[in-house]
Amino acid sequence: ADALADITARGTLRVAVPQDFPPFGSVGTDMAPMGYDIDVANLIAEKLGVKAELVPVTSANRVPYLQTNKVDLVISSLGKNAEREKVIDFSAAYAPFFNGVFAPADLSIAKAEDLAGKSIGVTRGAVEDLELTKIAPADATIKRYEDNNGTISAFLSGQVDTIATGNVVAAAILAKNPPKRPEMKFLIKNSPCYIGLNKEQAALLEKVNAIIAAAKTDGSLNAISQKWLGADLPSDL
Amino acid sequence: MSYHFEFGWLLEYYPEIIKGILVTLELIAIGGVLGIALGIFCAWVRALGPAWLKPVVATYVELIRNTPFLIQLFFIFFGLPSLGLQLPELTAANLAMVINLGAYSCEIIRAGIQATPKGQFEAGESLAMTRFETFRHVVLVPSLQRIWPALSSQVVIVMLGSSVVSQIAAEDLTFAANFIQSRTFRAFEAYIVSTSIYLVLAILLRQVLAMVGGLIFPRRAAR
Amino acid sequence: MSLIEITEVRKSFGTTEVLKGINLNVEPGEVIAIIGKSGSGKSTLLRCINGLETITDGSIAVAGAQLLDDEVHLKALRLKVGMIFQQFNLFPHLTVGGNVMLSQTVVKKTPKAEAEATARKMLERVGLGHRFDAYPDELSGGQQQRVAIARALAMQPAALLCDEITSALDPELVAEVLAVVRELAAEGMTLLMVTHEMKFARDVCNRVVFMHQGRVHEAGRPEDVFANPQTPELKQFLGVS
Amino acid sequence: MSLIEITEVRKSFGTTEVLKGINLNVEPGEVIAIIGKSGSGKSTLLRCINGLETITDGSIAVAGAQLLDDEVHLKALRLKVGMIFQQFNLFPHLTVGGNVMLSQTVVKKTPKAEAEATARKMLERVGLGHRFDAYPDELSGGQQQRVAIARALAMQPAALLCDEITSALDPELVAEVLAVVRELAAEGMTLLMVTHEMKFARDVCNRVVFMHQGRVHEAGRPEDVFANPQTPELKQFLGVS
Amino acid sequence: MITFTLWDILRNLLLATRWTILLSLVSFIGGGAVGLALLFLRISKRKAFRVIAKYYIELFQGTPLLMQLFIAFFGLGLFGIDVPAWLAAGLALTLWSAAFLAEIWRGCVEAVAKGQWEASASLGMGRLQQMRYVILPQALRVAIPPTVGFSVQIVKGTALTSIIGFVELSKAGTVVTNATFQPFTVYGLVALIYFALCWPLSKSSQILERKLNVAHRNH
Ligand SMILES: Nc1ncnc2c1ncn2[C@@H]1O[C@H](COP(=O)(O)OP(=O)(O)OP(=O)(O)O)[C@@H](O)[C@H]1O
Ligand SMILES: Nc1ncnc2c1ncn2[C@@H]1O[C@H](COP(=O)(O)OP(=O)(O)OP(=O)(O)O)[C@@H](O)[C@H]1O
Ligand SMILES: [Mg+2]
Ligand SMILES: [Mg+2]
Repeated sequence: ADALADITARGTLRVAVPQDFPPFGSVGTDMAPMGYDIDVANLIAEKLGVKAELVPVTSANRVPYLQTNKVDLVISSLGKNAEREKVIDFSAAYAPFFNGVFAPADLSIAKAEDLAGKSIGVTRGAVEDLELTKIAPADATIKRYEDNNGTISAFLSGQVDTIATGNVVAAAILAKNPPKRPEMKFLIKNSPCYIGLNKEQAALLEKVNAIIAAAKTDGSLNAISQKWLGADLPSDL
Repeated sequence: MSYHFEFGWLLEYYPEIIKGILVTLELIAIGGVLGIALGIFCAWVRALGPAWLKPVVATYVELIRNTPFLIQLFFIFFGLPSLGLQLPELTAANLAMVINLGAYSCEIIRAGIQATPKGQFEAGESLAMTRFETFRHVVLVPSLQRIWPALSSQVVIVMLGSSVVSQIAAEDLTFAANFIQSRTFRAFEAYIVSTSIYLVLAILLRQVLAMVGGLIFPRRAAR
Repeated sequence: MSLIEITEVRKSFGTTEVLKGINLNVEPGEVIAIIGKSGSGKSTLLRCINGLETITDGSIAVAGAQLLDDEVHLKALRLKVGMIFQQFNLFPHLTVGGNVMLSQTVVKKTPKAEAEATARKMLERVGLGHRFDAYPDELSGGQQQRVAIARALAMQPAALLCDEITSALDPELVAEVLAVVRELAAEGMTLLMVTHEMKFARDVCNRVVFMHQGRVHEAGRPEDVFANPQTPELKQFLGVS
Repeated sequence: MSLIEITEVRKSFGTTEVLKGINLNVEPGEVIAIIGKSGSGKSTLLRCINGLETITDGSIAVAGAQLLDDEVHLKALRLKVGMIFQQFNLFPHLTVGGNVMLSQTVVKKTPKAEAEATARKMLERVGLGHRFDAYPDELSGGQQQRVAIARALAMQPAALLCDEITSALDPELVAEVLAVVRELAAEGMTLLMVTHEMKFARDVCNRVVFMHQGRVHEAGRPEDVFANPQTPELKQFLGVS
Repeated sequence: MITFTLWDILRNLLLATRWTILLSLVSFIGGGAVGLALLFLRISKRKAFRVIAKYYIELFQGTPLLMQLFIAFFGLGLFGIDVPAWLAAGLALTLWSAAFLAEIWRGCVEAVAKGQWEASASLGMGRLQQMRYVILPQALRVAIPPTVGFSVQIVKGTALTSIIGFVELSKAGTVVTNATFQPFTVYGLVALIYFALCWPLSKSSQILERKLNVAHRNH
């Protein structure tokens, strides 16, 4: 079946979005999803001329939602790797990854190699998990938590020395004035986020890529980045 | 069906799966042994123990039995550090298992103790044993034997429930499944394999418990 | 000095007084039968002597030591006085040998080998030496009760309390248990037994105590008590009227 | 034609044969006592006749119809033959009246009013008309057993099987149950009863069947069987040697 | 950052609790009905039925509920069967609790004296009639406390439906924590609400049990 045709016929775009991974996806006081990924979902739906239907997902079930055709797109800050690419297709990058490794001031860390002997908390399956697994030295311990909240709680309760997360999240932690004030040690580079689609949906893939490209040029994606990440889109995205 | 199942690639991840199985086995071994021991102690307190301890144990049992395991786990792992007790995730998971099974087995074992004929207590005491000696040597074994099937079921339930420890990064079998699916996006294969392993573990565990029962209870003598 | 001295003992359950002032002295080597209607307080009296019930008033002394209600005194008492129950109360998870050895090893800390030797001797004495490794549920009621006797004897008590120890037995099995008791009596064991076996009481006992409504109503040598009951209650109980 | 025809019936539990070829015909109105040692197969025989056990070999026919092991045949059989057990087996959650009415309304689909009338009549017959609304646990054992008889009678069976129906009763209560049975016999009910009450068997029965090791060892009129036992086994059983 | 007041947190948790309650009810009622059918199979005279029921129970008691939910929702979806989440949740919870309830009830049925089966059989009742009029009414009395006790497990079990998209109490707790970074307040409240739901159930189960024992002793 042609997914794009289905979407147009249906008049809705069903998108899997996170609700436990700020700033990409979390909830407001009315429990409605909000965040970078949600805004992108709405943007794409708008450009397709259909309504967006947001399906909140977790890291464990976001891809099964796609595989069983319960959603058309997964906009859930997906990172890309070879194994994942065997199973689903990825669009062009739609979000930069401003996530970094954070730790209290008294820990001297400047690059991945300095993580030796340290423990790092990450959210399982997130981009930083994939990246850090690649670049962290062998004797660094990566602790993978279910969601962002687990990662942050582990850091605040001292269960890990450092965490990898977004700068906006780190700012939110700082605002709560914890005893361990996280400061950015280094940025995890070159690992943007992609939109996930089912394989063999060339029409939809092409359309989504076109929308992303347009949004990059007309500044609407940059606005989303400013709003949620507090920074401009990097030029190389 | 558009999805193509492929299981061969899972072999690549066998170290994660083996490690997961071992952690799950460790959780159930430690949780089972210490949890039942704690359950015996609490059952003794509730049935025969000193009056001042009874409300303490009762509160513990009610709190644990009426809140989800996951929440208990969070409080142990994320909460205890604020009291200065920092436990590694596996220790925290083990502790949560012991505390959880302790509360459930307490109630089961207590029922077994209460079903003991009064004459057994009296016979023990009239042989000059203290109340505790009577409990330890006369009452305990037949009581456990009486409720062993119920206790075994509870142990299996707690073993299956242990899967949530993956949420505090304890690398059990469910963690392995989640880890694999997060790398490969092949959730179906990962979960089907882990579910099958859980089923095998549950069946084996039941048999091991039946064997243990056969060893510690020499005969079907409980009335 | 009497072995067991019971003075003005009273016992109430809630508001009902079950023992209403019992006086009874038991001399060493005496064999006493306690008879009386159901509900007259016979079991309660034995249970008080063994400390299974706390007395409300009066005093009980065994071998000169007062019976007090704390674990140390109770334990000392129970080392001197053994008790055998109507329902045998063997420990189902232990073998016959295990039943007889348990309290020796636990209470007296007797080494295992020695406890086993004692156990074998006592089981021999009740004619069950060959069932050392059997489990209680493999034995007949009569055999179980004999094991219970051996178990009590293994603690080497100065006196034995027996509460209707043949009442739960089939008629054929009563004789084998009574034979054991008869032998114990002949060997000089002090026995205080509640029984409905009048013939046995007459043959074996030195003294018969008739209880009625929580009191010792009549007592004396079996010849006298059975042949010449003095009170109408005893007459009625014995069926001579 | 006999009411119950038992031909070469065999019954094994696993490898042990408990009934080893039983032949017995019961005529309408006959009252038969089955006696024999414990384990001789008396209960098993009654249970086979009622279809509670499946026979291994041979045949049983009631009122000409073969006993087959399916629900339809079993139901037909049980409408003709009632059974009363040692343990009463009243339904504890129903009143006395409910016990007697249940099978009528459920099995025979008798309208409730009619079933109640029958129940009252049957309870009257066993002397318990006034306990219609009591629950079984408010009755004495003897009364419970009489309710069980009334319950069986309410199905208007052609014959009643009674398995030691007085064995679980205190001696004082035996008489009241036997009185009911005696009356049934006098009214012409066909009765097949396992009993240990020799005097009753002698007084009331037309025929006595002595079972021994799974066989009918001796049978005949009570006068003959009790006064002149032929086999040494029966002699020993009756205590005349 | 949006700020949640304590009231916002509590309100959202309570709203999510509606799902917990609804799912519990579905699971309990559906599980009860299927469990009863399963009970009949489990104690049937036909060996094949007993074996089927036994394996069913073994399967559903031997695998994590989380996986059962996952398979009911996504597994069927793989075969092109589009089950809505509420149906998958209802189905999985029903099948799961049926396995446990059937096993609990079997114990209760077996606790009814054998003589009751025999007496009712000898009165000509068929198997269903025996169950309906004689065995179940008696088994029911003993079955109530453990059944109510198991409902506590059901309430807690519904937490796992988050895997198929339900934002019930536990999931709402996680989501709110991820927006507020106040794990203690949120999980404290979650624990409290669970306790408020479960404790009355446990307590009434205990009270019923005690009543039953007293009734037994009076017999
Ligand atoms: N634990 C108890 N609580 C209340 N009342 C009791 C208790 N034990 C015994 N009684 C009452 O005390 C009275 C005497 O009981 P006891 O058992 O001593 O009688 P007994 O002479 O041994 O009778 P039996 O020959 O039936 O054994 C009875 O009325 C009994 O109901
Ligand atoms: N369900 C069973 N399974 C195995 N053996 C059985 C079963 N029921 C009875 N038996 C055996 O069959 C034999 C006959 O038993 P049955 O109950 O018929 O004897 P009985 O003559 O009624 O004895 P009693 O007078 O003790 O009631 C016994 O040896 C008994 O152990
Ligand atoms: Mg007594
Ligand atoms: Mg019999």
